[in-house]
Amino acid sequence: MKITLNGEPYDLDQSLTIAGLLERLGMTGRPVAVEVNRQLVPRAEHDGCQLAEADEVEVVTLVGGG
Amino acid sequence: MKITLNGEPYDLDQSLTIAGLLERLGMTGRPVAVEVNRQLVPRAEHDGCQLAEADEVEVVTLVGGG
Amino acid sequence: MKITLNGEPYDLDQSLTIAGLLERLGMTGRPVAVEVNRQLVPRAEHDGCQLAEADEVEVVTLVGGG
Amino acid sequence: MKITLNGEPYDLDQSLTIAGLLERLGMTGRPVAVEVNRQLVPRAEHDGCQLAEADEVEVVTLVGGG
Amino acid sequence: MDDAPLRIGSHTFGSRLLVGTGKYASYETMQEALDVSGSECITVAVRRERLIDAEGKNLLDFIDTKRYTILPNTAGCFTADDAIRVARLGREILTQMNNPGANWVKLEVLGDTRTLLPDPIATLEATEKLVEEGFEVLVYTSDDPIVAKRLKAAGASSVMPAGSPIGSGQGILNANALKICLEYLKEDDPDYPVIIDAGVGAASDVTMAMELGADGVLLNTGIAHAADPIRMARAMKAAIEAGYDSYLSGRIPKKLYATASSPTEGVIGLSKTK
Amino acid sequence: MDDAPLRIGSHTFGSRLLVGTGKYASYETMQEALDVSGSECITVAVRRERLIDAEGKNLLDFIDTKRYTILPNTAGCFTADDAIRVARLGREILTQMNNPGANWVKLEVLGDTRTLLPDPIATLEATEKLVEEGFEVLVYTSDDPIVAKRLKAAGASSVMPAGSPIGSGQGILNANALKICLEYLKEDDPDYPVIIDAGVGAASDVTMAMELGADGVLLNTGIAHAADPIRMARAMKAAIEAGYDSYLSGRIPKKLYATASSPTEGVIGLSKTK
Amino acid sequence: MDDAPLRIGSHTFGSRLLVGTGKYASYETMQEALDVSGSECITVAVRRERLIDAEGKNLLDFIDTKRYTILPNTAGCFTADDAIRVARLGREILTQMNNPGANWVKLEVLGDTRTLLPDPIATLEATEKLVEEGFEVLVYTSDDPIVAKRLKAAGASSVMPAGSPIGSGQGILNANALKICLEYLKEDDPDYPVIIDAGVGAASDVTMAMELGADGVLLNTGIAHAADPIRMARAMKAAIEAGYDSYLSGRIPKKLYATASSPTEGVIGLSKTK
Amino acid sequence: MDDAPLRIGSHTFGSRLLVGTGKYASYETMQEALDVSGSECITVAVRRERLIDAEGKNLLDFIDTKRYTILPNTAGCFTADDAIRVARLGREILTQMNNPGANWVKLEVLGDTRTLLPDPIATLEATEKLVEEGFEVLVYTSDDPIVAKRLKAAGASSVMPAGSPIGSGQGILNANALKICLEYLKEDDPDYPVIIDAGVGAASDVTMAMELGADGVLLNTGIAHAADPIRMARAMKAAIEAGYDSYLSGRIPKKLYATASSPTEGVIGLSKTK
Repeated sequence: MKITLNGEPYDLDQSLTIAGLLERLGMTGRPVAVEVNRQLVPRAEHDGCQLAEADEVEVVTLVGGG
Repeated sequence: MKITLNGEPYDLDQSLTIAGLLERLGMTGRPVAVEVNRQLVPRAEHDGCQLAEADEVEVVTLVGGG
Repeated sequence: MKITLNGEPYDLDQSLTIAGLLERLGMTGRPVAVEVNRQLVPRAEHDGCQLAEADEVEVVTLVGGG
Repeated sequence: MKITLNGEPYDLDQSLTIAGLLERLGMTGRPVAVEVNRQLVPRAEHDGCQLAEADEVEVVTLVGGG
Repeated sequence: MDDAPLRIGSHTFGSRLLVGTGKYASYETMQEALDVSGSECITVAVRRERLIDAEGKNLLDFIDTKRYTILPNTAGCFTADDAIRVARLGREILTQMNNPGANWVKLEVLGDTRTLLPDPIATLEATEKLVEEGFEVLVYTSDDPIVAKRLKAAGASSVMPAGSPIGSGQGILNANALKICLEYLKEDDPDYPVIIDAGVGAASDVTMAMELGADGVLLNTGIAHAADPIRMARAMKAAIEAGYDSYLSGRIPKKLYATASSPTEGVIGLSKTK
Repeated sequence: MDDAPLRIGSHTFGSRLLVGTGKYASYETMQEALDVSGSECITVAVRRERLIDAEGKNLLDFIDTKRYTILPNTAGCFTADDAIRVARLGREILTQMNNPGANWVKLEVLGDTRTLLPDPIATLEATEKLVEEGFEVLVYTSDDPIVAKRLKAAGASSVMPAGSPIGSGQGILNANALKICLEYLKEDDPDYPVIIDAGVGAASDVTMAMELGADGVLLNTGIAHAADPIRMARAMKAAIEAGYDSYLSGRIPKKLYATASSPTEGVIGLSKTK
Repeated sequence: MDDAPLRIGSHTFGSRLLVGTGKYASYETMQEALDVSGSECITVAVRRERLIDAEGKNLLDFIDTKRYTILPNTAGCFTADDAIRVARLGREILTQMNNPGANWVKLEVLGDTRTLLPDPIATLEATEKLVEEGFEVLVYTSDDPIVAKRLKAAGASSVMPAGSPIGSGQGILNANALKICLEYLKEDDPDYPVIIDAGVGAASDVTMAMELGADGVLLNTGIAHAADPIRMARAMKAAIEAGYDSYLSGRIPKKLYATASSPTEGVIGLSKTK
Repeated sequence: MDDAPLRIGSHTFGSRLLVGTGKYASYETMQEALDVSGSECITVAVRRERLIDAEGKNLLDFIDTKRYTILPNTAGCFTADDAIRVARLGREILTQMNNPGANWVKLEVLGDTRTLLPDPIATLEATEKLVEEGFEVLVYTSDDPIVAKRLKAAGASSVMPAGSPIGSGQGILNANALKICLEYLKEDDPDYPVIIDAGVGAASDVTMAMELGADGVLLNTGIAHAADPIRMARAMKAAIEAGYDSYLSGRIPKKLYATASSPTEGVIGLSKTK
């Protein structure tokens, strides 16, 4: 299954939830926010939210800025 | 018949066209523009445009400005 | 004997030293400087310096300034 | 005979007047002013003024300036 | 020297000074000031005809409409709709007068009665609609560069940023902002006309505006309320020419100090200098 | 309009612009720039005659000495004595030329070779001596008001404060100081001529100087080193006229904001305004 | 002396300095600069997580989130929709972190990638929507007073006009415009917080901003890119305090010149003065 | 951070703020303002003792002469001779008081009673004589760089150029001139102390003076005549620190516009930007 992750093509051998994706990315528990197809998915829904083919996923964090 | 002329109540003993009104105002041939109920009425239509009860008429000209 | 003290005429019934004048003015021990005829007379010389007729004496202190 | 002319050593095979010097320099009639030993010598005195050994002569004119 | 005319939309003028007709002590003074200013384009307001005293003096009796291109403005409007109504009324009158100004308007949509500062949002909306109706729109705006950029994109024939608030006499308050406005409006389009409108108090304000690279200046109060409006009109005429030439001449750079104007060599034998 | 001439000592000029003759790319360019500037008074330096190449081009071959009053300067002098020597030499040459400039001098006594800023103490000393010798002294100085006051008291025919350092192109750096200079120099003597000398970079600097109430401006580098000296000369001519008229016209006061240029009454029935 | 805290929406701070976290040479330098600045509120950007090197240093490892209220910004957004998405993402992260900054946002909607100047129209649109979603909106805008007025009317918790373009170091370019902004935003509502955001280059810029009557200053580049960011952070801390006190102290009026600081009477008998 | 003390002649101070003691509404207010200002050096005038009411309040009863180094000034003098007399009188009094200020003087020789501007010629003369008599001379002067240079050459322990006229509240009117003063006074002698004296109205003036590279600021009216002198004293204390640090920190350069404070890469997938 192919999704777009932070603008890059990304392959999933199996369907995953957002929580699963973050675990696979080693980001579990990190302060990140996730958007799927331009809609924010709150942390509480990460377990329940199954990713689908061609989903556009954004995983963002806070960086230095002014 | 009562109209509003430049914001003031104005009595017409008889129904008039815009051309008639301007004549009565002594403004025939003067460089003025006329609005009836917020719609511009071009000079060419002044003869044909009959004023109606409660019409809001504006007769404007050019003045000094910056 | 007449002297000028801080620009005003001033009478001395007897000849005085600068020290004597300061005592009479109730300024003994006050932080003041004295000029006689535009010459500074240091504190150490106040006892020895006898005032003469028509001397111009200035007794000055420090005041607020910027 | 040696003089200093405009800061440079200058040889005169014979004694000259200022007028003679200017002629030799091809400056007769040119708008110039002459100083000998830091003293201005007016045009009227150029014929009469004989240059002496070691004189410091300045021949100046007008140039662009602001 | 090549003195390019000022081109705005379909209009061309020899003078780069645009002047208002308001606030003069008398029509006679206005008439003479307009003449002395050398301007070929004057702006006027649209107002209700006085119904009584209709025989009284009228601005138009004092303006040679063959000589001047009249630029009707929407002064006094605070919404896009009102400005559009006034623009149409102005066009109607100038059409009757066969004045070349019938196809354009100086658009002002103000945000506040106290300061008379422009409302960028309503101004942009009115610009779009008036351009659709075929007006050549000369739009009064603040010195905000992004607003200026969007007004040009909306089809304005000229963007006219304020140097400072109308009638304030503060001149050019933010040269930096105007430079960015000019950079935006003229990149890839160097002939796009930018007029500095409002705020001028003295001739030096006009000269400075032109030295920034503006194509012209529009002003009214600076002349009309000067103690001697006629002489100030002459001052403004010269100030426009001075600034236009100064900009084109390529000024010297600024330095902390000094380079000699007179040659440093060839000085007579001097006492030792420092 | 009454356009008073500029009077300095025994000299009277129609133009209030005084220009230098240094730093031009060619004599031909200088000649045209002087012509276009409208100036009637030009300043020159005194330097050693070139002894070789004495046939070479000479400044005087390019100056119509019937048209221009020549103002010899003491540029390059750093002591009072040297300035006095140079003043005498200049007078001698102009006397031979029968130029009206033979009775005056632009006095510069500089304090430092790097910045070319004037030395107030040596300048005052030289002024006193040259006035004694019968010179009409036009004295270049800083914008220090007390120095300006003392130079006038010493008999200077004109005090010429700098707007900014020679050739810096910074224009008027301290309008406040120049206002006090003008107040000192003109109180009880309104016709005393005050010329702003040096620092001018662009036309607006000249206009501002005149708007402060100066009687004229002297400049050189601003024209000579502009990319287009001829056009800049024209700019400076207009800038002088603009500033002179602007000062005499009585400008409007400055306000935080805005008064309407168009009438606020008589507006058509509008949507509710803010 | 009464030192009122800075109140913005539901937030209260002892320091009136808000600082950014970008452009530092190292996180360690940033950490120390934040500490020295005395600021209690720091702004951060929202960006894609680095997926490789995910173990690399992270900003949040260098910020004591118990000490600082974090203000997420929408830097890099050029449309209202994008800014809203980014605002929601920032809120989501801060909610997870239990940081008090979870309920607000520094809204930036830019009009151009080159100058990073704000787009007033898109900014107003985004403000309305984010206020509807319950955000406390601190909105970055130009110094256009009418835009500032409309942003407050749209519900912004604080309007933050720029002193000059982001990172330009130009300081306060138009004090007149900011004074009108303050007059609009604070009339009938003197406690409404106005923050000057962007353009600060040196400490004096901060002091001047506060002397205009601003409630605080937000800056980043001025500290982060100074040669010595730590010392500049200390400078900015002092500059805020200086400007706040100076504004409240009621400064003396400006005069052309001089009144004596020392008494004029009681001077000793002097030589005749002038 | 290294905070170098201020060294002037034989004196060393932790604070770079020097304050006057004149023009306060009451001695009590003065006392508190001096305390809050953090200054360690205060200047006083020399005047005739009041002969009647000799028991009245005296300045010295309100000054802790153990805490403050007193700097006697020659305010009110218009000739070199008078200034020298007053300097000697001040020294005599401070000698009696065993105050470290007995060996120095703030020299003011004024050129005019109305503007209180310094007379450069008389000031230079008095400086030479007082230095001969062993005084450490801190000399008040205008911002004329050549005069500043000559005063240092005459042996002044510190040259103190005015930012603007005494009590005018105009702040720094000519930063360009002060930069040249600093260049002259500090070249080959970077530790030579330069104090900006007079003209300060608000805290930002002090910060700007320090950002030019001055070693300290002397002021009086700005605090004494503020509506709240105590708070203004605190403002000035912070302003000195802000300006000192800001100068040493190496500020960012000024640009026409903008560089991003937040990273431009890593932005989420956005709508197409302009």
